[in-house]
Amino acid sequence: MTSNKNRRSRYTALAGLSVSAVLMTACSSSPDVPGSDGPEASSSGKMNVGVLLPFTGEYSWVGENVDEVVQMIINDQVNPSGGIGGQDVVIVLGDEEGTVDGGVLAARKLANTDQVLAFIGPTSLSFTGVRQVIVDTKTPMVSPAAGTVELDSAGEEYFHRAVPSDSLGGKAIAKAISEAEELLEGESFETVSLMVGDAPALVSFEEPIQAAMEEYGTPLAKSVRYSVNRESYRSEVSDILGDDPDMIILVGSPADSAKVMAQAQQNGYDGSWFVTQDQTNAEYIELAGADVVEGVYGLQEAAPEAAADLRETFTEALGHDPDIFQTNAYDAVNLTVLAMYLADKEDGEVTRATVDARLEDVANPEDGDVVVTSWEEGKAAIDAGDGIDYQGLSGPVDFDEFGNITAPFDILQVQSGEFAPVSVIQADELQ
Amino acid sequence: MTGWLLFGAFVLTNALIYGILALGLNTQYGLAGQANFGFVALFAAGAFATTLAVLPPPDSPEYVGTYEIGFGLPWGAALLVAAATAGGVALLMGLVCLRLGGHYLAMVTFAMAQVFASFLANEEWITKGQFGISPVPQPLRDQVDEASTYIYLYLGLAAVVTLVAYILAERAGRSPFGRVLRGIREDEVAARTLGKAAGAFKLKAFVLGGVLAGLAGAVWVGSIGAVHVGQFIPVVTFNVWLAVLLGGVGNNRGVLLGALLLVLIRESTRFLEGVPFLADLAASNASFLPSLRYVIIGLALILVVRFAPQGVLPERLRKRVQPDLTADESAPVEPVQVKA
Amino acid sequence: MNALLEVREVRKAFGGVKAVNGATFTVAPGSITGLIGPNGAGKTTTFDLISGRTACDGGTVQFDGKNVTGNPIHKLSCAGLVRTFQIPRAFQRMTAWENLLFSGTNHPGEGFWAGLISTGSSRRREKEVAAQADEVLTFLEIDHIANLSAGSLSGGQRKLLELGRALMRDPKLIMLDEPFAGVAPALTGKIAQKLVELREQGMTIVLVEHDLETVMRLVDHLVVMHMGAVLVAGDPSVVRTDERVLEAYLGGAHV
Amino acid sequence: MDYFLQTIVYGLATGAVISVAAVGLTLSFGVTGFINFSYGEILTVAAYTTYALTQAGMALPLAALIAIFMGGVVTFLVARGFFEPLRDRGPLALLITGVGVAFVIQSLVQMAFGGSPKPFPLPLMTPWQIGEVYIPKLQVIILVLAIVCMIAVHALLRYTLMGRTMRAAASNDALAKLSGLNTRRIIGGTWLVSGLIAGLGGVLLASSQGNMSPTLGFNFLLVVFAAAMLGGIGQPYGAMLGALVIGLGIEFGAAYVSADYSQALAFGVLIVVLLVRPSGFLGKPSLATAGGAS
Repeated sequence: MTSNKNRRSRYTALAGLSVSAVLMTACSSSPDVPGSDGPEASSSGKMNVGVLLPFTGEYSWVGENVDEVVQMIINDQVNPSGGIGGQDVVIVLGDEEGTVDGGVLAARKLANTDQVLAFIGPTSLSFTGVRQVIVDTKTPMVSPAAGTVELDSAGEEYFHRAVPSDSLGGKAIAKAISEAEELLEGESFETVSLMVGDAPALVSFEEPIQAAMEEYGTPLAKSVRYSVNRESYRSEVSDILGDDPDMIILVGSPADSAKVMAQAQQNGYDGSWFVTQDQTNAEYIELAGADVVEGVYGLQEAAPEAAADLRETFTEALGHDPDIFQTNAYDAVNLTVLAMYLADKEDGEVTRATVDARLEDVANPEDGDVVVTSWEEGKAAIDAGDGIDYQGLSGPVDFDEFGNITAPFDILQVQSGEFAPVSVIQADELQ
Repeated sequence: MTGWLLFGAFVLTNALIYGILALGLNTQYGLAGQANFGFVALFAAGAFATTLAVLPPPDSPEYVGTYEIGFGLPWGAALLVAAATAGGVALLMGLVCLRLGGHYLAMVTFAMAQVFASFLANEEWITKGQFGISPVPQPLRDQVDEASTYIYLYLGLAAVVTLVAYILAERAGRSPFGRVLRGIREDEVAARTLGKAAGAFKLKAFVLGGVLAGLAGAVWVGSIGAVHVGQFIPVVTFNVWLAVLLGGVGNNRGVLLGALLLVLIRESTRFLEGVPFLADLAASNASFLPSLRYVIIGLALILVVRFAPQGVLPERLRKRVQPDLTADESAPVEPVQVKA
Repeated sequence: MNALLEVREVRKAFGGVKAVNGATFTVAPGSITGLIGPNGAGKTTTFDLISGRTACDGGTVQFDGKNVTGNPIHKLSCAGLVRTFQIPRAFQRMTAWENLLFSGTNHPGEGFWAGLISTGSSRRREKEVAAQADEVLTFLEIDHIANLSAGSLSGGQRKLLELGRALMRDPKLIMLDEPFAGVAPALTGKIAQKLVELREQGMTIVLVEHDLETVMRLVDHLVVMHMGAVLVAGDPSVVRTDERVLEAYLGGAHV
Repeated sequence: MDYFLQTIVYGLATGAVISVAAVGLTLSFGVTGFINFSYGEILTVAAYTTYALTQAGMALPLAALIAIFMGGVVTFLVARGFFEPLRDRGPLALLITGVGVAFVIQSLVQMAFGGSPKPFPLPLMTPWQIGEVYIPKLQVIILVLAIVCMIAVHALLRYTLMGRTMRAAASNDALAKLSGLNTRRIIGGTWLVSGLIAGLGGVLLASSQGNMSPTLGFNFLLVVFAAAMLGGIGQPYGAMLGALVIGLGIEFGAAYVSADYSQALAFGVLIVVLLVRPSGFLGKPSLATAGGAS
């Protein structure tokens, strides 16, 4: 027969249990651990690189595209050539599911259990949450996809990306439209409207474009936010067409952009479109249909002339035209592995701190640096004791103090079924 | 080694948060028979209420970012604000659907959660919408310089809140108030015939469930230090349902265990790439293994409902002892039918 | 002595079918009143109208001097008018003991906060209700089923538990919906004897029943319904020989 | 004025796409009496089957037919494998099982085809134009198909033996069993027919959108529920009416109120209907017992 006393004792037991669980785990974290989170991956530790991108959910295609390039460079180039620090580099995938909480858990797993030396990723979708994990675990990141303006000045350490900020991309679009005679095949546009999808990766374009259009003297006629993943955008489209614009800037996911363009064409719209990097590739033309996208303008980070043939060898190695974010992934992975290699050579140990420090040395030009555009060239130059200035597919890849890159932009247009370059906007023109 | 412990501590905190959510849903469904398929809305209400409460006001020196509302309250007050806000949203939700039962109530609450989600996503002056709010000040963060020890400290804080939530839910369940709710769950008409105003009781249970979800929301925001509308999607509701069904409908200790099992199942799938034969299958399609996680969660839902409707720790019968406030239990009751 | 329950011109129609068409009768305090009539006479519907289970289309119900027409079930129950169901509606996944405790009247512990903090008054009331439940168990001689789940009880045991739950309400008037239906003869006698004991203690009882033989011996006052209205009411011995009753039951014996 | 007319046309177009799926749902929900959360995934399966077959070189019409058949088969197998064994466990157990099935199918599609959106192999049709108002040709075809589908289901329920037995099983399963009807076969038949319609709905949805992703069906599910419930469960005409009302609601919401809240508007309609008149426009109260105490 149990009584009041017994019930009360059960509560105290439960309370004791949870408190002791906490104390036990707390005191077990060895006090001598130097500043960073968990033991430093000393040179004897495994050479793990974490790919922190979405592999499920709406944006799982980002993870798939980037992973293909990561495997190509690390498994086909780095490891066969002896790896780093005498070991193979191990790729560990972390599915951030395109959400904040998924990103935090995946980042924690990669940083704590896999002791990764650096993150390839994350995306703008999960950056709000992952930012805290990066700072706590002091793990450097090089994102091939995060254009979010949050990264513009996130911090001096850890944060790097091989994709220009949406604020630069937005400014380039605005410049191209307002100086269309010179940059867009001699066309000219009076009424320009903007459609932005209501999702993390897209909304960060909105303010930069609005501000730049103002600055360049052709303010937007209308700016509309549409909700993503809808079956029908007919009303949003006819709302925008109310001012009968001759140019619509469309910031959206590939699937939604294809729907909007098709439904606009069915609503009698025959003006021009300007899309962001996500849609400026062959995959999008196939998705939306060549006849719908004929004449559409887009932009991509411009590869320097020296890398013109680099794009061919990359396309050959891939076996298909590069998909969305694959060129940026090429640069992000090369920067990371070369920084690891340089850290091993110069500092004698490959740790998060040394890799983070060496990223700038690899990317930014110092006098006497040799320009390199791939792992082989970079490795050879480091072995020969030279400093290196990595330049890749997404431009010269030089970091500012916040880890952002500026890049010249290629403006392209769909001509008879494929994107053809039309003009170039130099990086300094956008300052 | 401490890396694994650290990740373990972080996952345990996540499990405690799902535990508090499971206690909340168990109070609404397990105790009062209200099938709430919009539970994530209450979780979101708690999370955003906490965020706005603890954020330093826009005019204060520590202001960072572009959010528009911040009260700079201490975390203790923020917990109360979260519980009150989520309780308020639960009151609104409960009032609207008192007249419905079974799967119709499930359908209406699911639709209401979607409406609440689009409200949160669109009202950027409150939630910063798709931009999200980060960083959000974490409790006692400045007391600890070491990021890793903070994880253990936070685990302790989460454990304390979970204990409070457990005592709250357990006392409600065992008290005469809980007995009336269980009667209403069994047969509302009979309960009314015996003089109980069923509507008012169901509403109170709904609000208590909301309060618990609000607490979970607060602990959640504290653990991540950021909040974004994209976190509060229907999958969360179904995860909490799985925790309650797996643990044992009607048994608070059972649902806590169910939450732990849920999080362990979910997080263990992050280590699948270690499994040899799966690795080469995954080589062809990078999202092969991660989507396997959702297959496993889906299968778990199906199998639990079909083969273990009672869950791991089924609800106990309250037996008669010599006159004492609560009776102890021994033999489990036969299957608690998951019925309308 | 005025009536405890007065039913005047009560009406209810279901889509054109007049189930109850102006039923009028009274129930004296401390009496057992039987409500009988052939199938379809409107007994159960009248029963539901009085107990608030179904809303009246017209007429009034006066209980304990107050007009309670259209009051919700739980208010009527708190006022002292408690009904049972023909098919007992026990709380399946609770023990018989908890089924009884459930019905405890004005229990502070059922308040949200009082329940959580388990105030002194709540604990005291719980002890009183527990004692009352013990009394009911002993009175109905069903002590042995206290710790069994209601779902596992036999038909007879459930009937007794249903009666027990009503008694826990300290009712002024109990309305029993076919208390003897589907019950073994031995138990019928026992239930009838318990009802008589209750009447001795001053309880007022109304019951709807088909088992005329038991009803005739048990009740003080008989109300016979036919075609939705009260045909005749009075002392069982008088009503028994009333030829209108025979005709109603035998459907017009002589043509 | 044209803007108003144009919004009406678009409302009907959006309604048309919803209606086919709604008719299929109202049939299965009407007879089996529970909310099937995996219904959306059948649309996704049909859309991806069409895509896979056309990628393998098959002509679109044939691929679409096979896809519709696949919809029926998958629905039938899911029902027999997962829903039938829980027949007597009440609608909530079935509802949760449906959620589990939805997770499984959605992830299997993603494992098989990857996450990136796939185009629907149908060239864009130029719209008719009357004055300033554009009438999208494809959606008109879909509307016609929806009407044909609704009439077929109505005829099936009203005039065929199978249809009458379905309605009998719907209104009172026990009674139907007593009168010797093999309810198991009838319920199986219902699943198959509603699966075929869902297959058609999936193909039409993907063709109307022009592309598909693994979450195609799940995102569309709640709108289809709103339509089916608004129209009254088990009523093909009701489902059609409900779909058009929801379609108009979404487009007018987007055009005149605010695009962000148009989806929430459709859910608002569903909530009000369930609270005020759970049996919907044409539904019989008995069939859709809200059952406060159920």
